[in-house]
Amino acid sequence: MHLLVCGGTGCRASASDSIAEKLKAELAANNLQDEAQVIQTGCFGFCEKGPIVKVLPDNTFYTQVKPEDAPEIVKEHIIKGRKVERLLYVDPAKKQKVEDSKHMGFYRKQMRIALRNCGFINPENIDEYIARDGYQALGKVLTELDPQQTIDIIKKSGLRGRGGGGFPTGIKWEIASKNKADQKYVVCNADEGDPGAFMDRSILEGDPHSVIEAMAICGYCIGASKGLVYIRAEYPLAIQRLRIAINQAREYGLLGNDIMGTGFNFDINLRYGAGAFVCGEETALIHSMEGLRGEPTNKPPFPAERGYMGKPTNVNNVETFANVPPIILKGADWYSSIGTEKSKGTKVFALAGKINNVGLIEVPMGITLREVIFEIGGGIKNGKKFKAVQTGGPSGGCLTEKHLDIPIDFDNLIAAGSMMGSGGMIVMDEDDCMVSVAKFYLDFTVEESCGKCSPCRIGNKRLYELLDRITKGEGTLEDLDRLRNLSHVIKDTALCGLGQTSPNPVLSTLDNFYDEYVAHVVDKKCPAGQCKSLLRYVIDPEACVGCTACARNCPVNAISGERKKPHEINPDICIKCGACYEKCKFDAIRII
Amino acid sequence: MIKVKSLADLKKMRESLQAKVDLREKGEAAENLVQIKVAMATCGIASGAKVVMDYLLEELEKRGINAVVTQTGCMGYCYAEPTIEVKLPDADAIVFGYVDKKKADEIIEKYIKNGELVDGIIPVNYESIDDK
Amino acid sequence: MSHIKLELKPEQVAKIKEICKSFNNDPGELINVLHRTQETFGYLPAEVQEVVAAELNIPVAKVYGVVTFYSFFTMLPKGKHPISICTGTACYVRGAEKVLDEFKRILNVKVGETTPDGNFSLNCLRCVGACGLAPVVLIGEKVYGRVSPDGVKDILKEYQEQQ
Amino acid sequence: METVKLTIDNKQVEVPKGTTIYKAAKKLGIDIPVLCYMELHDLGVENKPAGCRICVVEVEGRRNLAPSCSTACIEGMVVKTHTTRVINARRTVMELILSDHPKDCLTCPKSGRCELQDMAIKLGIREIPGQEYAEMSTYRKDFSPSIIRDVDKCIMCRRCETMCNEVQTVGALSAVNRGFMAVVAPAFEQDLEKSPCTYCGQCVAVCPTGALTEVDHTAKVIRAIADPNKTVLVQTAPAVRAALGEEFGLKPGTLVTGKMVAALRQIGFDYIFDTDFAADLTIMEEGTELLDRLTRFLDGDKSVKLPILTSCCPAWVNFFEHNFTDMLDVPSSAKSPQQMFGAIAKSYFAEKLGKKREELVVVSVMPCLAKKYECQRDEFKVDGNPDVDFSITTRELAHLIKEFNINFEELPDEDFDRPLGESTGAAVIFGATGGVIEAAVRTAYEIYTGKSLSKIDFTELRGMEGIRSATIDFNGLPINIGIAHGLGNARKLLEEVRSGKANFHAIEVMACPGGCIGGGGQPLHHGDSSIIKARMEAIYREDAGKPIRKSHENPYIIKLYEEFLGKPMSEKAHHLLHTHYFNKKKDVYIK
Repeated sequence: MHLLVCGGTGCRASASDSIAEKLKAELAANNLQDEAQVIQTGCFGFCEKGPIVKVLPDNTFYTQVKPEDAPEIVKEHIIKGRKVERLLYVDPAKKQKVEDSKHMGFYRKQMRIALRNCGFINPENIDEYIARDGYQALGKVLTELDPQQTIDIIKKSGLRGRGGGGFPTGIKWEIASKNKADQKYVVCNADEGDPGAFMDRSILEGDPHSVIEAMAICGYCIGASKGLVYIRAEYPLAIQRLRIAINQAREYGLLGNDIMGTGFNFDINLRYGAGAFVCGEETALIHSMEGLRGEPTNKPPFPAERGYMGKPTNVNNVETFANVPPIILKGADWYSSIGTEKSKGTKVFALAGKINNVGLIEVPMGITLREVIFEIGGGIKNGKKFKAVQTGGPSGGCLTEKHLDIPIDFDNLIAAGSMMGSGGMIVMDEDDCMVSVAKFYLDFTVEESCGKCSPCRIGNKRLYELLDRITKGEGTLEDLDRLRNLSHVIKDTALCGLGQTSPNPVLSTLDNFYDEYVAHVVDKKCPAGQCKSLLRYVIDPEACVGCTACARNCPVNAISGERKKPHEINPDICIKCGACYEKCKFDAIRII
Repeated sequence: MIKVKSLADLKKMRESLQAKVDLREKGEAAENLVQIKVAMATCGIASGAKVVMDYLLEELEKRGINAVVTQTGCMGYCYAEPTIEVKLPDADAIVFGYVDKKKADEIIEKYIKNGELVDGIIPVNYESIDDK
Repeated sequence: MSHIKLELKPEQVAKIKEICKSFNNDPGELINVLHRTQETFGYLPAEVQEVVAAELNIPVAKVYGVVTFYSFFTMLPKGKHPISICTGTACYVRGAEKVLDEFKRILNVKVGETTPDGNFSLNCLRCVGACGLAPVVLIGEKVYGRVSPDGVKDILKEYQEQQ
Repeated sequence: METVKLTIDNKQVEVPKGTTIYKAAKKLGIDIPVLCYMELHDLGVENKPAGCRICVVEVEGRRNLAPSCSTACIEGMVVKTHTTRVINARRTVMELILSDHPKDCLTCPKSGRCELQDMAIKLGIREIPGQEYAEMSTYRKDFSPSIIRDVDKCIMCRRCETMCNEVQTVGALSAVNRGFMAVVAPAFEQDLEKSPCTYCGQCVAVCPTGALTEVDHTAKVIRAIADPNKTVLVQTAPAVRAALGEEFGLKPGTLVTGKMVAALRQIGFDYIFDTDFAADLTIMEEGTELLDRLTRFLDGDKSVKLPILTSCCPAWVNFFEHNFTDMLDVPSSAKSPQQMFGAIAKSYFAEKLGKKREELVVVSVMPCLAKKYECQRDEFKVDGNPDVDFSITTRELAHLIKEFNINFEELPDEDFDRPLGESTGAAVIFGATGGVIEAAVRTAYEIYTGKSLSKIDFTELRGMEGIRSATIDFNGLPINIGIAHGLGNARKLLEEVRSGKANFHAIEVMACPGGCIGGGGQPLHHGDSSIIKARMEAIYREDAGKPIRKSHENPYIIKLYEEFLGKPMSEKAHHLLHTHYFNKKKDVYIK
């Protein structure tokens, strides 16, 4: 038997270490150390109910275990084979105790469709993909379905674009299929530029064939024989694996002419991005593929009408494509049974920031942020307090405590002032200053703005300047009004998606953390203690013993005082380097 | 060169490939064939997955263990990279996190040789597409 | 913008021509051509752009317009060991700025600059997608994860000792 | 034609499918303010990057505001052009643009004719919030011989880029950099002088702000006039008289030849001459060269280069020196009228005056910016002394007239001085596309056939189409003539010639759309191409009214040959009136 003790950060904080010790001691005391072993594991992702102990092989799942429960677990469960009822997990919905953790709802939180093969197959071996039903979907559409029937399946499945906008994929394909032209193109947008999002990279690195197969299916539907993958040059491994995959597919005759003897021709080439976030926008992406500056153009005309080289072009992102083959094989009804009314299927998120289980997760639409952050993500690092989660990258917004129980889907996130974006989720804790976070994103947008339209080129710069002033304590209440007006005008007038969404981090922090802004401009204080200009180092005369360590280490001689008497910091000289704070052994330096 | 000339071709191919995998899993050498997958996406490689993979290949051979080591994509546990999945015959696959050479050695010696679990297991917490 | 002058040798010109030709001298392949050229030369000085423009039959102003649009392209030679600090969001919230400051302090250069000995150049980039390891630093191709300001000195030592 | 019906500001309108909201509104008499947008209808040029976002309007059911310049009307669309939301957005965007724009309006060369200034007035901008701490994007200033680039004032309307690349295919300018520092500039942000710029000035002609302006020589001209030791001659190009009036509020197409002469005399020039005289001279030389090549060709001389290309346009000369370096011996070797005038003035006329060339200052008034560069070319100097000292534009002349406190409208009509002020109708039409070749045909025909033309007007050579061709019957010999205006059209035509697809005997090329009347030094048309058309009509009106309409009949030209040059293409003529061309293609293959 094995006793698995969760060694995740959350459980450790709640004494899982000593539980393990106790269990080991108890087993030894009963001379059972050969019968059962205690193993510390990684996070179970269920920190809310931690510490967790799981008993194998019977999959018993004990929650909120305390060190003093160890004797009972050993005596009852290990020796007598009776489960400790009071520690069993209770299903909140059914109000029933769960004996076998395989039946726990928790384990259904994640569901892998787009990531179905990631971590399972060798991405550099097409045989492993084929063994897992690879290219069956392509074969099915080519031999059993006509393009419109295939489009109907995608439409019926409710699949929406995973790149940010959430446009229904089937409708997009249908439009492109109806535009007549001698040549059309299928483009895969793999220019994943949101900082903190890496799901497309993971799919291309872990399961490149799924994208190739889906592009071919799309080509068949819209009547295109050429596919292009626009991929970030910053992803060398993904490029390499995709190249290998394309070559293997060509060798097998799954790309090229007369695929599977059906007369359908399709081949794929790669185009590299070169470090421009705006190229995630489809018109900019197309210009970039044409060898031009990646500047967006006004839509309409949409790429489905006039895209790459002026021809009808269908652009989808990596994750969208990765969903296509399972939909074809398992049917539209299967797919649409997952998710919420208007957002079907699953979504891959990249969990990052101040969260324990940084990682890539795939969850059904409709899951709440709370489940994602506290259950799958294992809660906040170092036991800090959750403050906000940023979704949608630089185009998204910061969601707070009050949004934790909203079911995540395209429309709910927009209603909450953020957006799905490509699926980055950056978790922030109480130490993060929301004005600084907004400034961070604006810094990004200013750098990544293409410069074509004035609201984005100049407006975002001005937003950044305003935020910078606020973090330096130079802002005024009027500045907050200006921030808001400017943000609304930029959203209203900017040319492309980048500009139209760039003020979202400002607006959402203004909405959700207005007090924090006010603290910066009125009280000239940064509640999170992040804004250097607003910090003040002082010495607590009660705690100071006059050891002079601070004065000796101050690089600008801002500290004075007699030996063995309380010292003082001259705020006019202090450069807030924090050297005194680190040197003081008596915790006498305060940051206010 | 193999060419897939029709859907029937492809289906046949899938079956034989699956059979091959089955053979690998349940065939003659089933009692002692160990399957190991190393997550080799960017994060994994950056945290040393390649070193671990090389080590495993070398050591398993040296220690006379009949094993197949393959690379695979991201398993999603970025916080615990490098991660590897070990599947012993007649057992569920288990994912280990934070694997370095030392850990790999421990996994070989304790888990692979004796079926003893070791610290650092990552509980798999998702449903695969095949479950539904 | 300052530009390093470079006199092209005939074989260098031949190399650029060869790259352009491998893309059929197609102006639509400009970005791929520039990628390959930068791989070869390490950077894209004015003269190189002139040759690319002539070969692809497009105005050199347009080539320059493209080079200055994409942050991946540079007209300045990089250091022997190019250092890139990821300043993506995940790295930012996990303290990338402090790591960057430490690099700046130790090397005494600003972002975008190269040390006088040509050993290190310092740059920022946005998200290499290794957010699980935040904050992340790249030196050449090598990725360093979970870098703390204190660890910067040790990382640099690896390269300084190679001298 | 398929049409759509929509409502704009509560008014119904029906427009062809694909029409933009901006144009549909215009049809209703609603003038939506636009800044970056520019359409030169008669030239088929449209610049609509949808970048400035001033023209935004509210469209019912749409999440954000729509740029009216580039949003097509849809059936049933409901558009509002001046809601509070729109007005606030427009004003805020304008404040943003101005926050990154220098505020030196008082001394800006564009002041008073600046579209950005006009927009600020129209939108009632009184202050720019946060200006004190707003960073501005700044760049190095670029002074070329013809054009000043002060791109701190660039608002990224991209009009210059469109003209330079799409219309002229010169490719000197491109959008460069990204974001806040994005701007239009030559490669490597070097000076225009180091670029393939032809100085056609079309960028200057369309720039809405002071970012692109001409190099101003008026101060130098005034100083020369004030110098008692200098005799100052002025020559005026044919296209100037058809446009100068616009600067004084006169209707486009008003001819102001007499008033212009009077004004120049009041300013204090010693001799008021006419470039038209030199145009007639050009015809004598170029026409003779054409006939010479033609006769040799017909005689079977394989070395003869045909077609002959006109060479009076300096931007065109610059263009082929950069782009058609394999064809440098194809254009006529005849100098441009400006330079022929300078050469004759500083030789023949100086002799007549009994003065040394250094004592003469030749000023030209041109519709052109490339002329400023042309008169500085080394081959047009004798011991460092240029044949033409200063070239000023139509706009600069207007400035001078205003500065000299002259009431232009009230001026009497006066006549040019003799001998270099006499000209024919053939010279006047040099100002419009097709005019040079028509003038050449008038003379060449009569010389070749020995017959007098029954019909002087060759309407088949006139018009606004970019590339035109016609065959003129030279008494049984069909002469194929090609005409291109706009350098992009010239490139197309020349590429056909190079590839052997086209078979012409003579081709006229003018760099600017419409010819010199649409030159980069003319009063700004602000995107209204009907102005260029009106100027063209004026040019042909002037020709029709001239007593002599063929260059070879100009009595002073005849006299010039008798007294000084001998005959066309004589050795002296060759020395003074002909030139050669240089390969200016940048040699990128440096060792």
